[in-house]
Amino acid sequence: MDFRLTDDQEALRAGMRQLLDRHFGPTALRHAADPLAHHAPNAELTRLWAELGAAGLFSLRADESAGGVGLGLPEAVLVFEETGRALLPGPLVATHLAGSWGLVPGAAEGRVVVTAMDAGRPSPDVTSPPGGTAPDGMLVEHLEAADAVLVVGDGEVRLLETTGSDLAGAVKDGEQAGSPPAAAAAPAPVPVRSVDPLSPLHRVVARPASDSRPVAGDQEEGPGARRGQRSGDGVGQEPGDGPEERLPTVAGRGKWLPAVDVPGKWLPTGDADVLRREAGVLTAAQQLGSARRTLEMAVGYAREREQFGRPIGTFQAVQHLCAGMLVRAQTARSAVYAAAVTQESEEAYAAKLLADEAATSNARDCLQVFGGMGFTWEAEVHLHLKRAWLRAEQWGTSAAAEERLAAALL
Amino acid sequence: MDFRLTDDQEALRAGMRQLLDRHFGPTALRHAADPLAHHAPNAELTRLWAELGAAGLFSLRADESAGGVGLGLPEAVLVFEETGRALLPGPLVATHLAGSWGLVPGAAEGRVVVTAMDAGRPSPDVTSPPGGTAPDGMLVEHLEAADAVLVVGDGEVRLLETTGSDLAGAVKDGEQAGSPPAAAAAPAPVPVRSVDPLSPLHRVVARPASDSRPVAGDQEEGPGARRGQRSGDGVGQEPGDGPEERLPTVAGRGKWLPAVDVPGKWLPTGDADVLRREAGVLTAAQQLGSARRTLEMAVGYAREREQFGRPIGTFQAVQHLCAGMLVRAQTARSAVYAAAVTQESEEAYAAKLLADEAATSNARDCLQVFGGMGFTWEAEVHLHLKRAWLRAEQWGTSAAAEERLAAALL
Amino acid sequence: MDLTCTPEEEEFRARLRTWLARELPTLPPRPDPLDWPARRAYDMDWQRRLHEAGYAGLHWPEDAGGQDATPTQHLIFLEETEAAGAPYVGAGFVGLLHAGPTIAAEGTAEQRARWLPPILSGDQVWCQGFSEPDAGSDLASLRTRAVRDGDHYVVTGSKIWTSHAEVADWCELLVRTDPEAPRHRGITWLALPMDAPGVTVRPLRTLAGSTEFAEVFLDEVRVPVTHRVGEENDGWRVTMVTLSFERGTAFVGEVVACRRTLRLLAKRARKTGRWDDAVLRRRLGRLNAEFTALWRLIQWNVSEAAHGLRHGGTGVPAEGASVFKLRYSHARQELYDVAAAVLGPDALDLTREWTRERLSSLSYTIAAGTSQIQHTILAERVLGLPKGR
Amino acid sequence: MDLTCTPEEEEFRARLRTWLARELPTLPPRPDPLDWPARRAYDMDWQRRLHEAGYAGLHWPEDAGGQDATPTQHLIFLEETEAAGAPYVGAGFVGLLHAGPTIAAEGTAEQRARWLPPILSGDQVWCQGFSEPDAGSDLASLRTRAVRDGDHYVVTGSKIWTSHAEVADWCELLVRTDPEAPRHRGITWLALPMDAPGVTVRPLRTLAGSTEFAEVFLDEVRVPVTHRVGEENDGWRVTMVTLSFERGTAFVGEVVACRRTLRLLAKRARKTGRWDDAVLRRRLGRLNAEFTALWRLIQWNVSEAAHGLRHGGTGVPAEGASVFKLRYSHARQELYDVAAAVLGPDALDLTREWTRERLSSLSYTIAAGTSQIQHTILAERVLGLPKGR
Repeated sequence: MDFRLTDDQEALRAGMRQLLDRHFGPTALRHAADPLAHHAPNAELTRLWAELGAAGLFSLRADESAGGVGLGLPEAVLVFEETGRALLPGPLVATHLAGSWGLVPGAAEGRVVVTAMDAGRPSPDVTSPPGGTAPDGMLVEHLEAADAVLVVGDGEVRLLETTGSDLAGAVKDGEQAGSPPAAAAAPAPVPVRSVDPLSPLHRVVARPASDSRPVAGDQEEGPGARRGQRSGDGVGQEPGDGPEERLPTVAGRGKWLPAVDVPGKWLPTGDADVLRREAGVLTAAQQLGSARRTLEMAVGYAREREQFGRPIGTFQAVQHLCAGMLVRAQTARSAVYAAAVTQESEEAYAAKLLADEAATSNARDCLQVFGGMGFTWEAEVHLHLKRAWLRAEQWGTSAAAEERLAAALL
Repeated sequence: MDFRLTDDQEALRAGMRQLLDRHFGPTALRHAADPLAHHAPNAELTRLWAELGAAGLFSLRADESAGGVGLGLPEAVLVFEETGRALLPGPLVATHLAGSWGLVPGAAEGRVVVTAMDAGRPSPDVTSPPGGTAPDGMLVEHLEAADAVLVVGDGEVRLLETTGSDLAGAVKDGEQAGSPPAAAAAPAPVPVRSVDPLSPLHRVVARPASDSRPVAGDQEEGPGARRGQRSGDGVGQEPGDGPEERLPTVAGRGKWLPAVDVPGKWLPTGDADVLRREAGVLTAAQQLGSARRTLEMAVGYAREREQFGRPIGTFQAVQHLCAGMLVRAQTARSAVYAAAVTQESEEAYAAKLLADEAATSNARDCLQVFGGMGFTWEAEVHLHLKRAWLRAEQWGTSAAAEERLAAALL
Repeated sequence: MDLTCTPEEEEFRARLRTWLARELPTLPPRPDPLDWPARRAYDMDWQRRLHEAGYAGLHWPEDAGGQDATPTQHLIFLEETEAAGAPYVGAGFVGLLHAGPTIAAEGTAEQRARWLPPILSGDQVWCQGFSEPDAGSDLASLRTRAVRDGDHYVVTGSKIWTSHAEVADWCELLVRTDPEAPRHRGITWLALPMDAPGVTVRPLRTLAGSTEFAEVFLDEVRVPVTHRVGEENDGWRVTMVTLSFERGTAFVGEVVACRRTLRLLAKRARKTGRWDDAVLRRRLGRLNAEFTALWRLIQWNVSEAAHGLRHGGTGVPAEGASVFKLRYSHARQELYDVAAAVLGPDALDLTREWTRERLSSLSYTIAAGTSQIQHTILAERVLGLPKGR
Repeated sequence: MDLTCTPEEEEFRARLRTWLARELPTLPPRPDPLDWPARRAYDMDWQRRLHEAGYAGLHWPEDAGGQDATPTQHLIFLEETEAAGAPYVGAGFVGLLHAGPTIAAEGTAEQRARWLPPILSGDQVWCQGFSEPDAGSDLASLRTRAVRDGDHYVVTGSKIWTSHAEVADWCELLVRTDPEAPRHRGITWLALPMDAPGVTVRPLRTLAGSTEFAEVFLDEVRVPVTHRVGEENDGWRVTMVTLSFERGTAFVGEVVACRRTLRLLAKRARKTGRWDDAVLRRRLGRLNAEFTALWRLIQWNVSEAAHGLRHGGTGVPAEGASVFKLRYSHARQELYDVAAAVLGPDALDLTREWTRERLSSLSYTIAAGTSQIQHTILAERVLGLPKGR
């Protein structure tokens, strides 16, 4: 047993940090976040993707025989930790999964951008509120830039094509509760003004519940699909939801492609859970990277900033805030790395839960250390907080993780 | 509007503080808590009761025509705050209610000791766990010393006599799940080794559920009694409780006396809620007194105790702990005093919730400030923590209060 | 322990309600939040209406043109206007709550006559130039220099966190006139005309993406010595006088609004089904207790302030103010964290009001004395712990 | 990032399991917790069995009679013995974990030969005399005096928080030998025979009502100079050497036990119906994450310690130790607060084990460096923030 990083792992991490410094350093971040800079985020993402693809970020875990790097989840976690640290934008986790699992041609090389939807439901024995889905629909990041959407459902993985497809036309906010859109004219995804300026979001608007059942039948289904089950334990069952009762489902006019039709590896039933778990661990790794970065920033600022004639880092109140951030980051680190090594479900939930908490709380504490300066747009810290909020909603919320972890005790 | 204390109220509080210094000062407290001192707590309580009765603690709110002091709940709250500060033992709230409402002859004068059982259930719309009752039975303080037990149920108040009665004989812990006691030999209250050395407890052991229904019929009932309803929304309904399913009910061989048979004021249905609310507010006042006392203690210690060549109160870590205690105490104060003045249900729940939190958290923070010294039995601080835990279970838990306060928002 | 209002206070409340019911429907539509001149016009229109109805400068002394109302009346005024959905003080804030009271207390007769009436009538807008990038929590370390040149001060430096700078007529400015004196002793209070040559205003984008604050750059701006309020180098004391005008009423409107938000959150949660999440529901319940207590804390502080004023004191004691600020800052942040839990993923939608409020609530533990500084104030000034080193 | 054990380690584990399965059923019944001599006898019996089986002094160097096991083996040993429900080190604690390693590292050949074997064989019990009433967190301010008188030190003072003092043969004692020297420079380490004239032991009752600690009063106790380990006035360094023996394994057994308790809590909650309380249930879930992470943190620290030892370093770095202690102290207190929520009013029953553990858990944020001090260590020594004043 040696939990420490191997020399190779250390080198991999250092290499990734250098790469990101070059391709998405502080200046690029500031430019990307500048609300007044008229840039073309989709074009920039495409360029970035090619660079990341060339560096192997998306093919990291694909077999060497398939042109991949042949590394494991622990290595991926180290690399994703760096992306979180750099606040690298884009659907990195989805494209990495698509590339490393060989689900979408071109993903491994960064030639296509793949985003994802977590369309899975918590297991039936979990009585808590739905994790990751809202009655109003699901939010998907970077949909406009994406060539394909990985839909990770219950026991199945589907692929939704967006290239040149009907998903392009966006309509206005579909939240007119009184007039549910007719099935024939199911609304296309609706752009949402994202709290994170670097992560554009679309709401994939829900269909009315009465319209949902046909989905199971009128679409081509992969083996092991259990979509019909959703109406039995899904959002629609929540009391008090009466007239607005809706099921989250992809309602764009794009067609559903079961994974089996897609070139590359076909995903049998059980693998949707694996994919979702890996996505959770990689997202946790990004949160960890962010938590460690905001700690660094807070410490750096506390050393330099003077108030009352001395560096604020000499005040215990500031010192102990920083120490608390360190404790959160290192505890999350132990959970995230262990989840990557063991690939166990319980560890993965613990990793996501603790990394979400580390990222959001550290960003808030960093903001507190920065004081008024942290409240300006120019300070990087708010971007970490917003991204941390976003990631906390992706691939399993804290509430869902706590329920799973509680159930695991019995 | 002048929320501040009047001069009379200030004088009342000061008088009470003096009285308690005299009759239950630090030396008496230490003696009462000394596990090696062979004293007779019941006899001591009787003596204390006479003194408190003479001072008007129990008749404070009774009409002057009935020999009482004729003051209101705000004044009672100030006086009870002092009892909490002094860690005065005994069923003060119950005897005060019995005396001020004229429920038990001799209570007002401190000639009899009255304890209480909160046998009410949360309202049916509250889906949370039962507040204040455990499946294993209810805990009653100072039962041995008590002459009577005030049973505050759903819309009714009953009185259980203990003097010279069958309640005296205690049996061993009745928690043999396999062998529920037969109805004919319902167990008497069982002494419990109380975490608070100054508050002896008895568990009033539950009857098997199958045995509970007759209670509604085979006992004399006061008007407005709704005992039968308990089996409809009570503990017995909790899932997973299978073979141990039991209803909390007084199972001693003492007989149930409906309040109407008792000399003094008869309590119609609605008044049980009033009584319970007053009990909650007075208990919150005691918590407040304790919270302010542990703040005082922490500040005093932080001023004196030196480590690393200076008073520990110069360290921000200690300073900010103390400041946090002050914030808790003063916030709770505003809630408790307002509840006493308005006598509104929502305010009462807020008062209990915030005072419970102030008392328990302040005691814990005080312990932290005291360091190792606080961990000794001799330091008064642990007695505050233990009493705060005890009171937090009485007259409405935080969980129940939160549910009520949430429901009130709709 | 009296929470009832006197008959006079009840009458005041009734009269105000009647007036609000009549006046509010006649208000123009709310302006675009990014259109500063329109916002100024809207806020000043409201101030003019208040002035005509006799509600302007409610808490100002009568000899300054105010109503000399008691803190309780002021509380009632703020409670009722917020409950009725009346406009917030907006662009009038600094004039009515900071600069005005300072001039009223420390200004010469001429200065009072010149500056106070237009504040009350809604004709002139003031902004505040206190904070600097390097003088945040430690305000007294400010470095903007003012050098005497004949009957003018020549001012150079920069200020930050100035709201309404774009549309203000005047700025209450703290400058350093004696760099050699101890920190608090070399500061002077000046009234700066915002149209003076050398004044540059640059909008400051906050993390919420909005630009309600600005930076003000001062490049050899000439301010007449007659614009000085109080003595040279006595500006710190002059400013503290203003601050002591606080009577515990500063957050009345906000707490009323938070309690309304809390009820809306509960209703929204009920509607979406998230109400069934006991963790969320009980957080809402706890917040109900929290804001109930905060409301009572305001009443306590107002009572203390009223008592103090009746007996020649000034404003609310440090204890009440710091206790309230600490608890309220935390409660407000928790409120909008809970709002995010109610919204679920929709909390990521920046067009949601609750999401924007969540972002702006982040400043509450920082602005006007960080939570860390408030704790130290309580520990050292209220609890009497020995001064930290 | 390797969490698998080597074949040798797996073999070690298998052998230990076999031995435990055979040995544990033959143990005598557990003694009354208030009967100190019986507890000593029980603990020493267990130590004797370990000794005979070759498990005594697992982490001690071979030349001190130990097994020179790797930190990983030590981790496995502690994990397996706890999981099997074997006795805790008990009265052997100070000898095996503090005094013994100190003597092994700093003692003379004669001292090692005299004191080490009886520790390993379970024949002699040591206690610790470090803390004093006025020297808590600030251990270096200790005042117990030792004055040289010929070939003896004459020791006067008092020690606190000494466990097993009633039944110990020896006490590792820190005394001040040079009151003029800087705090850390005038301290000396002595081995005190507990039966020496002038030694008085008084049980100390903790807030949990138990007497597992004692105060030790020293009234002109004569200790031979030959009982000194290390040089005179070099006791602080000598003691720190002991502390650096920590290899991240200190809390292995406790974390294993906490995880077991957590599962029991869940089962109990399910049985009583409190499982339906989502707030409680999710607290349990969060604690599961917490203790999962703490277990991995132990493995991280042990890995660091093993690496350090392989490369001539000593023990676990300050960062890992303080991070673990802070997080674990808090998690343990939360665990027993949740236990109280599971028990409901029955948490007031002092005969409940979880209630007693709740009380004793209160010391975790205080003993062996308060949480406040741990935060400062991390801030200044690990994060490199400037030293506070």
